[in-house]
Amino acid sequence: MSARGVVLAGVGGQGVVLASAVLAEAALRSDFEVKQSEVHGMAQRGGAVVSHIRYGETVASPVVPLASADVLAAFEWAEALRWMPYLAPRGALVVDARRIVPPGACKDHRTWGVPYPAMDTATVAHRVADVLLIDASGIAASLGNPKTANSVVMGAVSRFLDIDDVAWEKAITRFVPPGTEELNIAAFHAGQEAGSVRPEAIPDLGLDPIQQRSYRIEVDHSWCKDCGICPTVCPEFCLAMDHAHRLVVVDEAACIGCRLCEALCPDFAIRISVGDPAVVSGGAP
Amino acid sequence: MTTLSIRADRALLSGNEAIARGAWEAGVHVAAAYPGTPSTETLQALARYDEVDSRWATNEKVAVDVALGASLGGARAFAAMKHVGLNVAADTFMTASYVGVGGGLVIMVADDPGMHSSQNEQDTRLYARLGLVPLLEPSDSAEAKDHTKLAFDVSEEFDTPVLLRSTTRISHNRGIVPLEERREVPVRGFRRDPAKYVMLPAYARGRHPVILERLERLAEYAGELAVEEGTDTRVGIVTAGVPYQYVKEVAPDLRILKLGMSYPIPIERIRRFAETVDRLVVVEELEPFLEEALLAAGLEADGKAFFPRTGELSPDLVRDGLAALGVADPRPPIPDAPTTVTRPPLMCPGCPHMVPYWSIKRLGATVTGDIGCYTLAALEPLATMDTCISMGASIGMASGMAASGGSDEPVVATIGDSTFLHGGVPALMEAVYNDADMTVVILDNGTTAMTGGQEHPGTGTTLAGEKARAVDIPALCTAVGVEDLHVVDPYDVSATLRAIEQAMAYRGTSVVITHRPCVEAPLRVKDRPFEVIPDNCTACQLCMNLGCPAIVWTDEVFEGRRKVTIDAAMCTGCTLCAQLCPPRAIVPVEVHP
Amino acid sequence: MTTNGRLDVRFAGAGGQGIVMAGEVLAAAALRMGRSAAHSKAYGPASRGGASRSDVVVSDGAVGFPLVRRPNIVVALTDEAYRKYGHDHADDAVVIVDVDVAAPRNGALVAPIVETARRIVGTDVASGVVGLGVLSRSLDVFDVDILRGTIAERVPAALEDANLEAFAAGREMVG
Amino acid sequence: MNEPRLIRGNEACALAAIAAGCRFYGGYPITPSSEIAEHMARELPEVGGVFVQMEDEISSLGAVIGAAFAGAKAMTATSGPGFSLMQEHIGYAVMAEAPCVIVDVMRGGPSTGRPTSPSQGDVMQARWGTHGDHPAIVFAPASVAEIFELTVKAFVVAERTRMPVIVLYDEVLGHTAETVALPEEVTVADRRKPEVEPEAFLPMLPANDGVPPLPAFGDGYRFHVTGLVHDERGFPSDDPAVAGALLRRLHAKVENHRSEIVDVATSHLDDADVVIFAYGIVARAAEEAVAMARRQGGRVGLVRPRTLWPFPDAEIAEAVRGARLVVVCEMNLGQMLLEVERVVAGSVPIAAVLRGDGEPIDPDEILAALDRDMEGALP
Amino acid sequence: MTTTAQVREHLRGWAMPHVLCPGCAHGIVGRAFLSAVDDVGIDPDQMAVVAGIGCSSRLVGYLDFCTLHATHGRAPSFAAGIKLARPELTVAVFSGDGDGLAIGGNHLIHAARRNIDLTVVLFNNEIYGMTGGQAAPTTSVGAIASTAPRGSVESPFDACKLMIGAGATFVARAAASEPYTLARIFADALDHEGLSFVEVLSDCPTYFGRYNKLGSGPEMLAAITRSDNRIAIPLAGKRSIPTIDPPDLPPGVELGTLHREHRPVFTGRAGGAT
Repeated sequence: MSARGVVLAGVGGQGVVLASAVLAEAALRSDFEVKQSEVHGMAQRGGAVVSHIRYGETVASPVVPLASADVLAAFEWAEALRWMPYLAPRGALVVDARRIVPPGACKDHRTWGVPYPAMDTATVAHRVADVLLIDASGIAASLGNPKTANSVVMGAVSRFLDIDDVAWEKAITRFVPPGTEELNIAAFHAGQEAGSVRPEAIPDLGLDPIQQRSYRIEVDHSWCKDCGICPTVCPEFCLAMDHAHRLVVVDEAACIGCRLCEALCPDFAIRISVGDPAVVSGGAP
Repeated sequence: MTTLSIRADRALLSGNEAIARGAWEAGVHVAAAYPGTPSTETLQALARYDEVDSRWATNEKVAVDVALGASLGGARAFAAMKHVGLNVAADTFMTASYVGVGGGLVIMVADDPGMHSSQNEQDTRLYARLGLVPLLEPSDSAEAKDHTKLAFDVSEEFDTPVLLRSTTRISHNRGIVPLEERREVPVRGFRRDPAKYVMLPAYARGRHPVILERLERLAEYAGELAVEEGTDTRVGIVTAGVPYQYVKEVAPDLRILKLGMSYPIPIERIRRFAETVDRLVVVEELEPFLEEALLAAGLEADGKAFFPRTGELSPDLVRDGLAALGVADPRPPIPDAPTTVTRPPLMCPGCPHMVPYWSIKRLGATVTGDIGCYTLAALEPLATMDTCISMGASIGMASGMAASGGSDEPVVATIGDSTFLHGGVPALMEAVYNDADMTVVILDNGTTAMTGGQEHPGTGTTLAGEKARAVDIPALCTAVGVEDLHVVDPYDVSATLRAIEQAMAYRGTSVVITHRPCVEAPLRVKDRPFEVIPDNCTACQLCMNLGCPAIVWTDEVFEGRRKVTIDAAMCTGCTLCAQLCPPRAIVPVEVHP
Repeated sequence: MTTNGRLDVRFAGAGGQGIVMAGEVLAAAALRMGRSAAHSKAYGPASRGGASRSDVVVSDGAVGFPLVRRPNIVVALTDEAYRKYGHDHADDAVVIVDVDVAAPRNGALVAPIVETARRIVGTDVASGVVGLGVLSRSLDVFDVDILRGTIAERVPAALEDANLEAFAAGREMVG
Repeated sequence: MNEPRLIRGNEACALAAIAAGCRFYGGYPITPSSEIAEHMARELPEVGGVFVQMEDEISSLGAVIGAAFAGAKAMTATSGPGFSLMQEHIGYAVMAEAPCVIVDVMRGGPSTGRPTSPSQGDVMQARWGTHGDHPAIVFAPASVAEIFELTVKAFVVAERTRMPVIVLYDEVLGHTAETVALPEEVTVADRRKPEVEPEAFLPMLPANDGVPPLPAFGDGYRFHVTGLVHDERGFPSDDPAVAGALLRRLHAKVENHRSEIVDVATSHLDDADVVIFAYGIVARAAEEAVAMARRQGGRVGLVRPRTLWPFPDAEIAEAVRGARLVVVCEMNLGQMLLEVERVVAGSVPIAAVLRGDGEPIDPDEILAALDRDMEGALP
Repeated sequence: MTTTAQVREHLRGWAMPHVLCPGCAHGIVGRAFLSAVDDVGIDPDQMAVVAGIGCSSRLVGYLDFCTLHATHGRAPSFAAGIKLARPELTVAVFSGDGDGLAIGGNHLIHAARRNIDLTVVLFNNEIYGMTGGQAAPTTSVGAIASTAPRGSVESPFDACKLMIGAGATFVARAAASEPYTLARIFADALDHEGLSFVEVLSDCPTYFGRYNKLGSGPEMLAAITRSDNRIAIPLAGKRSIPTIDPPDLPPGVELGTLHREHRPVFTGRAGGAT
């Protein structure tokens, strides 16, 4: 048998590394050669985290080659899409039907990347044999601890791997926090039983594009005393003090019309008005 | 169903753990390091063995100094660092090559091809050539342990420090490692030998020929260490380290010469291998180190024409190269990845670095940054860092930036406590000495957070967890002559903003120390979380400017903007967003009895 | 008694002996008799126990100076009040004193006024009314019916008869 | 006229105020004025007015001024120590031109002094008590009937001039009941309201008599009231020209209404060799003294200002013309004496009967003084 | 929160800019107040605002209502007169901490005791601003003022406790840094029948900020927010590590509506209380 490849993907803090340790341990206990590879450092801090596990009679590369993972297990929807290229044609995709929208995609005006993708299994269904969109977080929560969602996902993953339950359970017992062993094993089995949910059943995050207006920022300089308060409250950094400590509008286009500057102007000097319509922000596609 | 028993004589270890295990089995006595991804866990793993005096040093140079001293004292000694750390240690390293060793001296350096968490992807093999020091290069965890043990023996046999080069894919790859017992090696004791250990020019001149002669013997040894595999002679691959695994993965039958020691390069051994194959190809990450050596030696070899010089290799890139060489199947067409959201790393919820940067952004400054978690402040939404070069560089650069007169805004250097002690102190002395008009913000979170929370001389704890004298950073600043010194709680938005504003206004070198423990280490901070009262939220999203990952959108819209919510599981209760929220929509979660 | 159409009357006594009412009754009665009157009294601490006074000026025409200067009539109910307010009277004044007064001037009419009030009404407060009775009998200036009517108006209904009896008792003391 | 009845001075004051249209009383209890408050507390609500007992005299006058701007005719009453406390707001009322009436029932002082004794020690304070260079309007009734009359007049003058008007009398008058026949109706006056639309309204733009029209808060005119020097918009100004003009106008408007304000009573002046100057309760003793002197054949007359401030210079000068002696009688150690001296300016010798012991001046005392100071004044 | 355009309708534009210093948050408070007046729907012709003497009190001159800039500390009495004489008016009082609590303390507590239907706004900036930075009854112990050059040694008033004790039927404390909350609380206070008292934590960068090195407007506003107990308490109690001293945090204050009751309102009229 050639080496099996599993890619686990999620967001820093979701327990991807722990889950991959469990899988590697379970494979080791099944007397397989195992290699597991992950990237530490910056990526762990709320960023995308991925771990590759390869096991079999012999394993050379610790990294799963593209289009060769037997299973891609994602703890979050956007991460499933990110690592799709690793999944073998007709491989199995296991996804927790939850969305973690990165802060960068949450600002209505100042996104620093691509917006959050719509949850739609149709976009990937044609390239995989099985799409298991499971409500792992919901299941974990119903079991009493939302943090066991990764065990639920691994339970679902186990349906596609040749590692027996005893090895899994021992591996889980070894790695999960003391006291949560039973709960995680229960979550694991719940994952084995979990049925696929339809994306339509997942509550919408309201990520539809928002029709943004543009705003005009008028400063009545004859009233303004250049106190410097408004630049500290403008969430979009539209206002600043220049080197002579005078108030200047530096980025009117970024104004979201929140009117904090108005509300916190002690001099009644700032007026925000709605400008030309129909500027669409970088919301969702 | 049968119960499989796990054998006690093997374990699933990361490369770093395997190296530590190897050093322990080799009987190492003293180990010193400065944390740096991807090398950090090595010393932490070694610290679990009581037989070893493992310690954090203030920086890599000090770590190598310590290790060299231990070695000359006759003990087996080990130092670990990331690739850029060797730049810091280079001064000692270069001359250590001349003096040789007492007990075995191994310097583990972890490269980061692909720059997963580094500011460059320099190739440490070049340092081996520069220092005329042998370099071993394992290709997986098991080999990492073996090479480490070997390195100590080589060190003592050839009277040389030995570089052990890892990469991210070795250090952070787990594989099965057979476990052996520790071999106790007696400490030989220091043997006075000024001609060998005191590198006055006269003595040093005598050592250089010795080193060159040593190198010749080592090259021969390297040849013996190389392993030949495979039957397909259409192409002969010369490789080392993790690329070997990729070649084996893609084309298991090809003729391969896997080097264990990639410097000095066993040219003669390769020349013999070349005669057994149609075409000689080098598969190596980063620099064409071997390739150029082969060409210089008159061997026809290919390499970088087929494999990229930048970034890390992968099975797929190796396949692409071999396919181009006609010895492997091209990879199947891979459909484009669906478009997905970018997810850059973030500061942690409750990170005490958020507000200092938020404040600097508010006040406007040219910011020379440094290496640490806070480097994330270069990204949106804080986007407050203009330069980031190397450990401790921020302060000196700020001094230079101020001297240039090229910044029309105040010049601010930001640096973490660990980085400050690593490389910032001399620069601060320079700035004060030359009266640089600048502000240094020392982000003191009581740990080396970026690499996972290591102790340092300012934390009051050693690597072994014992209580230690802690550097008094404010007193240190005062001692070097800082007169405008502010110590603030970065959880106090107002105080932080004020202190930084005052420091910026000061003419001369001012220092602001923001003082709050990291939320992750050494203790995990988790207090009563805060929540958003939706009715009060006006969706200004000001809170999002902190870059706190616990703050996310909801589907509720206010005047065309989305309101926010706080992930209670992530929220540490730091209060920062509540302090910033103008409508007072963010309040502590009520505790229900 | 020389009056020039003006009569200065002083009631002197202790707080609670009803001298203010006596003065007011007298002033009101004078008004009813077609004359003018002014009433003044001591205020403040003096009115709460100790010696006090209640002064009435009765005039055929408009009252000029509204304060009692040298009384033509003095009704003194205690020794202390007599010594404080009662001695500085006109030479030909009518002086009526209670038996409590130790050294009244010669010719003063001495009567058990307070004791009579206590006996008839039960308290000292009707002493002023008894004094009014003595006064009305000593000096034929005031219409007795008008005085009676004014007393009846001014005292609480329940005490009307007792006060009128006290007034009558006062009158009876004058032989 | 109503049937005459016995009315005490303080009661007459309260009755007059209500008759004059006063519908707001704010006060603080103090002897010997408290009966005014007590009467107002009983009676004001019966006529739809408001009574409030404030925490002190400062706030009492504050409330009165507030009520004045809310459109009410308003008053307060007090005595010496309370009058001292009110000085701050008397000045405010002058500056902000708040029509209101302040009654000071004088008692012995300084300080707590003799609370239940009469005095005329506040006459200069009534003129100069509050700081700054300000006009004052002060009436001094001499009988219960005059308390009624002049209290009504105080309201009239206050409304016409937008000034705080002070009614000064002493403890004796306040507490003495006299036979008074109250008028069936009294002449009242209402403040002048603006004739322009709110948009064109300048709150401190005076009419010809120097008095700006005054709408009430809530009438639709939104305006600012301040104790600071202000311009015609009612808004603070630092302009010396504005300050100077304002101060002059404040004085001028009183001067413009002088004929309505100044009121001097005289008797037996035609052939008087001696003119007695007296006011308040002392004038009653003086009247008696004049009568006694005349009975003895003395040619003595009386001038009795019912308006103390503005001081009736012309009237006094006229009254003493031809006299050989002026005798100033007052229950202080010579406050109005100074004014008489100023007006007489050395043309006639001045003698004085002054008393500061808290006892009223007796007619005999005046008579004795005439004897002493002017040999031959009495045959 | 109403827009500037709407708020400016309630200003005497011709008198602007106002006299307050740069960074003085009193203007924010005034704005929130105007916003509340608008929200509650008060007819500007029927609104009267009375002030004492001091920086905060100067603000009323710019409000296009019937406004009365009274004497030092006495505003509540003027306001009482206005309200009692003309009950249909909505009457508010602007007062500073020195104005309201020192010289005017007596008036304030008695207004509360009587429960006259007034809305009293007390601007607390811990100092006498108009007169040049002297210590006020609210100055914190240790804080520097021109008459407390070595730091104030007197205990400051807790104005809200004082007013609750005095019988105010609506007592709230809010911060100038929180205009929305402020406007909400003002609206509640204006709606409340009886004496409502709102203490607003404001700033004085010119004196208090300068003397005590608290920065200028932005920093002082942020400090106000930080002093809210909902923030100050979690901050003070936050876990630290042994080698890093727990930050020395000043004690916080309670914000929000602190007291509410219904009690008969004083009208001074026949039939008395409502």
